[in-house]
Amino acid sequence: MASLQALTALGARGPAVVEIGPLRITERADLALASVAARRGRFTDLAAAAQSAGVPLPEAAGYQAGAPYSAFWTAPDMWFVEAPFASHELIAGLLKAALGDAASVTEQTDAWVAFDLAAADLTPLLERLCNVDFRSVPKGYATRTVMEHLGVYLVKLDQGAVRLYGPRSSAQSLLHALEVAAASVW
Amino acid sequence: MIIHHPILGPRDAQEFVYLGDASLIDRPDGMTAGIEAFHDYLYQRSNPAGEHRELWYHEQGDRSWLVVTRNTVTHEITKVELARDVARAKGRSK
Amino acid sequence: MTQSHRIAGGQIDRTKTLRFTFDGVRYQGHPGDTLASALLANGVRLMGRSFKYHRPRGPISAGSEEPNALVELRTGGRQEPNTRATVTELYDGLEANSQNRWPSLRFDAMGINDKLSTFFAAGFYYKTFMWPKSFWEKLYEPIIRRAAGLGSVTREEDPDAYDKGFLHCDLLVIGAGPTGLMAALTAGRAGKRVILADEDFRLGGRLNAETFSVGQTSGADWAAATVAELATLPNVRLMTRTTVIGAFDHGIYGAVERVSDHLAVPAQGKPRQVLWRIYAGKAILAAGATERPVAFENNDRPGILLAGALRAYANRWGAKAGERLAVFTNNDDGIRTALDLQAKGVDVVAVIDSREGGDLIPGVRHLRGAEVIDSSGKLGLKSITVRQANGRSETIAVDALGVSGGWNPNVNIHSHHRSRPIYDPAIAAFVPGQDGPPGLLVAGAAAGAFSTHAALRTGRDAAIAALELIGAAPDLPETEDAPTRVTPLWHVAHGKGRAWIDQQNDVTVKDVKLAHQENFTSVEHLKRYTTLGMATDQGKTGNVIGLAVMAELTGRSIPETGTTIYRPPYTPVALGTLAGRSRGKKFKPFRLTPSHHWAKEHGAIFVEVGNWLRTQWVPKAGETEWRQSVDREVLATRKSVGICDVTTLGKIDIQGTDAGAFLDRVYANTFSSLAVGKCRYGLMLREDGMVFDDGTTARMGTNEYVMTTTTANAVTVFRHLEFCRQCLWPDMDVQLISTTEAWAQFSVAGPNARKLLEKVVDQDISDAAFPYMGAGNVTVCGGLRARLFRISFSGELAYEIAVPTRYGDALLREMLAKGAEFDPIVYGTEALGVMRIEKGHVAGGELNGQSTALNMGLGKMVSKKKDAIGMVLSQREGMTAETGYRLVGVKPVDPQAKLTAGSHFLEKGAAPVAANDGGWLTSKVYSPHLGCDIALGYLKAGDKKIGQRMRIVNLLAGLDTEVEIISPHMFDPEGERLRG
Amino acid sequence: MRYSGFRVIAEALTGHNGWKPVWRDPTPQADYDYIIIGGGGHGLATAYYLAKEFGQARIAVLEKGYLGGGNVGRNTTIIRSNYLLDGNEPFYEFSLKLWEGLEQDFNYNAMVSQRGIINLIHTDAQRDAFTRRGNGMIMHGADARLLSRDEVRAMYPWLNFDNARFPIKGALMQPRGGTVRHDAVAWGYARGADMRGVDLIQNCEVTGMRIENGRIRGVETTRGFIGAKKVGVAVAGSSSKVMAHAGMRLPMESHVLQAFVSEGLKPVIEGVMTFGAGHFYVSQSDKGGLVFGGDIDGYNSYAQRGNLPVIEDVAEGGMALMPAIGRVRLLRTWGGIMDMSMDGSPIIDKTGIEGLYFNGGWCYGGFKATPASGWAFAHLLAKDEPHKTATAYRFDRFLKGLMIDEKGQGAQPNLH
Repeated sequence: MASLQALTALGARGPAVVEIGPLRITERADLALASVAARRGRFTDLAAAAQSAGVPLPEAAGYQAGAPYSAFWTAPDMWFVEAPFASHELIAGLLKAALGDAASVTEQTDAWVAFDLAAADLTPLLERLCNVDFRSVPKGYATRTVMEHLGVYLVKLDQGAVRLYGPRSSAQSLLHALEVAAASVW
Repeated sequence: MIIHHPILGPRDAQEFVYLGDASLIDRPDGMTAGIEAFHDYLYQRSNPAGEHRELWYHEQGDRSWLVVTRNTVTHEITKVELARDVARAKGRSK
Repeated sequence: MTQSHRIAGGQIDRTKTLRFTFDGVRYQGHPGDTLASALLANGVRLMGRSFKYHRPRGPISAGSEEPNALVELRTGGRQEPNTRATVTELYDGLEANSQNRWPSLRFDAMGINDKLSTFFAAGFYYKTFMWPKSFWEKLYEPIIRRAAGLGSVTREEDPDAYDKGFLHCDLLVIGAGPTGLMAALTAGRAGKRVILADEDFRLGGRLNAETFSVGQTSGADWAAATVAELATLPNVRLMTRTTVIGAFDHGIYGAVERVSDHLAVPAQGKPRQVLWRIYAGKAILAAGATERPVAFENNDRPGILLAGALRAYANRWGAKAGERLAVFTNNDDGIRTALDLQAKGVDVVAVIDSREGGDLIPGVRHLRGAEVIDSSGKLGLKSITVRQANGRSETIAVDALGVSGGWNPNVNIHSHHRSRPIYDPAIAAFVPGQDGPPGLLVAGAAAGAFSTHAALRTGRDAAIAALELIGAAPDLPETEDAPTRVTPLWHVAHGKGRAWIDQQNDVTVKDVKLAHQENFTSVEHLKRYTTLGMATDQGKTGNVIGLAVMAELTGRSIPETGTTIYRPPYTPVALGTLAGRSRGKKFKPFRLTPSHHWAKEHGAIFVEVGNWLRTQWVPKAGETEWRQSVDREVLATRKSVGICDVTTLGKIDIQGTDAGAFLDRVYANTFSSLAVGKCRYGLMLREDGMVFDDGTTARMGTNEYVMTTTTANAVTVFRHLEFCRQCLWPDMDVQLISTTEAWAQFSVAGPNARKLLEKVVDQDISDAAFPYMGAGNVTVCGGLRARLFRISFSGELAYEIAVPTRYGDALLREMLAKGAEFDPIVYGTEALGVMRIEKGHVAGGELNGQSTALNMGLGKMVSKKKDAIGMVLSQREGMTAETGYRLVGVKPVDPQAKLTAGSHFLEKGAAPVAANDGGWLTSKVYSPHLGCDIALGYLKAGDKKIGQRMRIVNLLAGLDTEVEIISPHMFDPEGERLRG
Repeated sequence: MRYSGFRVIAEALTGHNGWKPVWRDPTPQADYDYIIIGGGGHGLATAYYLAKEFGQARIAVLEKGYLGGGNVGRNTTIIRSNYLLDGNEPFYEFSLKLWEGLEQDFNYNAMVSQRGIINLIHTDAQRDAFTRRGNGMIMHGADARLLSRDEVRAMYPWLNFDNARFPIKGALMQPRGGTVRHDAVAWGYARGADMRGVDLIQNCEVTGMRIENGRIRGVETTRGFIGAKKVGVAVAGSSSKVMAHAGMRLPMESHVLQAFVSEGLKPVIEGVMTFGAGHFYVSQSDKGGLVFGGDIDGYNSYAQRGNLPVIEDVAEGGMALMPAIGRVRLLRTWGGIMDMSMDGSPIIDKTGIEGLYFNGGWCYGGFKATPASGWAFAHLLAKDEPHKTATAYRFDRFLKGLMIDEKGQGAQPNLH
């Protein structure tokens, strides 16, 4: 698009991949993200528009995967919608066009750093980091929680697969916390 | 403490920010009420030893403001509502 | 040295030998030993000194209730004061030293206190040391302070790491003795999520210290088998070395797992300890009971132990505390000690039973109705004096005495919500009271059910009751079910010597008597006046005795006398554990700006602004003083163009059909009338009428605004807006989302700002196309989406330009490169501050939460034509007085003179006293443009003093400077430059 | 009975048989000229000064539990007068001056120990604010010094200077600040009041107020009705509950503040230290325990106990400042109830009911105020006009917009 070269949240040209014992942390710079909030009294309109545009609007605390759009619930009448960055860098504009005036849409891509965590079972790691009862919550559970003083969104894709969205400016602190906890557990 | 969020279920109170008495919802209309009414609204508190309706904000969560009914002596929580619903029930709108 | 006092049996691994030192002397022990058991096995009884009288002391217990055997464990940064030898797991190479003694443990000069003890009665210090007045701080207190304290703390950083974590379960079982094991087994077999936590490194509790059987095996073997079964259940988590420290609200328990304390140093990357927050649906307190002694004269000598502890050392650790043993008891359990030790081949010379009817042991001399009235032995017990039932005294040579005054249920955690334990005369002890922590049941000895059978039964029943289990429950194995037979004996009335109640703090029966005599008779007064129960053991062995003695003195019953309650933590917790990883640089996470990497490359100096690291200035080669850099940055910006990263300012997207109306309510001034494509300075008040925050807010579309907040208030403003939206005006169509981190935002300021931006912005941004206070979406560098605002904090022609954060670094580099012909510089927060103060813009020092719009000279911004937060209360008389503070500019009359922020205003000739205080300087900088220090300040009626001369004084530095009061708009007051 | 070094020695040599009760346990009389509700530090000090300085008699102190069992018995024992605002500083400086002569005044060693207090500075803005504060203190007759980083380092070389998230850049010091043995303050005032004929009545809870025609007539208690011409209320932690008996709502909320003490240690911290960036403050008692604390738990509570998050926060602050204390153990926590006022400053004022006076809203600053609070309240009770150092502590300051908001947090009690 433009001549400007992007930096990842960790300040590199490309995304980081870190392995500690059985854990693999993959920075996801390839996700576009936007918030979608229903305008007051317009949820029905929004739901209809979203359905025809293929934008899932999951229930509270839920994540719903799709292509190109996946989404997780963040607040009453509000979702974060994600899509591949390569095709959907202009995700806010695309969603606005699709959802019309039934929703308020705001680009969120670069407000966050995304890390995918992978291990056979992430419970031992996550119980050192946050108060989510990871073993009990179902796949597709999405919640905001706190890790090492940082507010993050946690999406449980599977017992061994989690996507974290943390504040972009603290990407280094968050990654460091993950690494240290992993070294402590494994 | 654990607050049973009406939408999200039990959540650690650490995720919330406390404001105070839920009577802060009852803000007078600035175009009709005067200093005395605002003074009573903003400064005077019942501060009961016992059941207390109070405002908590789910800052590290879904950003809902909640009205929590909690006993200030035992800390037992008996009711949790969305503040928005409480405000509407009190006739607040725009 | 050989293990002279090691006897057969026990749960120690004799195939391995561990070496350790105590006070530099080398000893050997075995895996499974504690430091105390190993020292006892080596014939060492003297392990510490008491707090006040420096009395020689050995262990009295074999557990965490230990008041005496406290040592400094490890060395260097790992030196750990006040560590209980009785729960310190032995490891190879362990180093321990005694504490609170000089020059040595055997000869302690402060032992003189013991000789002078009559002068050191309870509370003596409240009655003296008052004359002459200055001597308290100069003489007496320094002596007392030097003598005080137990162990010493290192000055080195603790090298070990600590972790924290969260666990969830249906049932938390606290304590893994017979009660806890049975409760866990019951719940575990039923498929419930169970956590079983025990402070010991071997699960089984008292079963490991006893000889009776459970089912077909020994108690210890039954425990091991049960643990083995529990370990196979995936729904059960066994946590050894884990102390539950407190019951907090709504079923949250704190627990400390000692992951590495049994090792010389933690393994690489592993923590020393972990603080767990356990979220438990239900919990069972199965913490057992603690034996208490009987107070008699000189009952504190090394070699005098609790009877159950003597038994534990023999049965579990194969260690004996002496060669010739006596037992002094008022209950059946004490007899067990004599039995067990006799079976171990120890010479049991006498059982002194204060009761008339205690059981007899064949081959052992029994003295019924007798009491121990004194003991001898300077550094360890040599003999006891017994008063027999017939009144005759007899001295018996023994080197170990087991004392049992009965057992106290460990109710501690049950009273963490301030539930008061209640006295049960049947067992002569306090049991859990009413209104304990909701969801917490108590079972076994902690509930006063002392037999092993009762433990197993109540443990099982508690699990069933807690979880409302139906169906088969585990069978109860056959085991002892002896009744609790105890006849209360709290202290032995005899003679004038001292009989210890609180051994560590040296509180004796005499002290309780003195407290009574002086009318400190309430339990709380007793505790505070004598320091009873305030030592590191929190009175686990002594409190009840002190209470009973007071009851005796007042003639009240024990229930009438009352009891104190217990507070967390159950046992003391290392501060490192409570802090976890949050220390050093990791105390709080860092927030880095989009230009951080560029700035670091260029040697920038950073400053902490909340959790943000911002560029403070960027020194160039040859600049040695910070002022050189800052002055250059200011002058270069005012001369040509400078760029500053302002990403840290809060940004909030506000959308919805009511967005404008909403802003009118939350800002003191009006926003609904703002044209699309324009921005406006907004002033936000708190409801009390004080200024809350400020910033520019732009209208990006009919129903879409972008609000800017200060860096400091980004979070609180957002919270406040949500409050307004949800609680005050719930039907407004407004949606909010923070975008602070989504956009990298740069201020581009200076006469050449537009020319520079024209090199990167794709659209026409001429003054006509993009006038002052314009705002809009643009693209940069060939199509990248961006936002442009023509706003100025510096007084220069200035813009703020924002691109998605990932492109921020590149945009900065592109602007510097493309605009090279204008010699652009990057400036930091210092230059930003200089320029804003030159312009009289308020910021941190002025936005102090104590100031009104009127104080800031912005009173006219508060619209009375609409209802907005803070509008009404801003009109209170005390906030609108003409004599109130007003923002002014200040410069020294002598341009060379220095100003200091925080200095106060005085009229010329006025004395520096509060009555003459005119206000203070809020912010000060050196203005390279004006060539002198300049400042902003709040001055009483300052708006009427412009042009006057006053003084500012800084009494802390002895400065007194004549200044001129000027308009706060010190640079380009007409604003010609920013409209250029 | 007068205490002296001679007396201590004489008693020691004769078996301590001569010590007399430090106070009587009188039966309440039918009526008094003055009833002080609350036998904590402020109530006892009020009674003491009413009798001693204002020549009043027929005084009773009613205490629902035991004397000194309120916040005077559960605080972190710090005294200081390092306040920012004109409404506060003269009062707290008056208090500090009273502390300096207190022990000789009431013949009881409360171990007033002026080992100095330092407030650490971490930012330039903080230095500016402390400079403003220190100048104000001096202008009010108090003492203050601004310390450089090196000066702080010379005092406490083992603080975290080299690896700190928020580096220490200096400190504001008040050398006259320090600590006092808190229980002894209550006992000393109680003993002094008792010696002057004040009836100290324990286990006597006020259950109602008899108010006729806008005038107080006395109080209903668990030990019956007791008449009074004037009633002064000094019941920190129960202010709203007690004043509700008079039908009043107050500008305050009650919150729990936890405090902490470590196991006893050989001396390591000489004075008092506050670490604002970490919400932590600490001193070391004469017995050797580190006494420390931080923020209030933050929610309304009368439970006298707190929760784990604040314990962790405080420990984090401690470890950030003092990385050597990792293996020092927390021995005990406790919770006190703070009546947090709407601007963080107290009230010592008449009420709308004649003869009923109120003293409260001390937030967590009440201990250091004890002498001046007692004196000023006694002044108000005896003379019906405020003491000159307490003129700003009025109920109507909120109506008039004359808040005394040291922290600039506005009408939110848990932020003060």
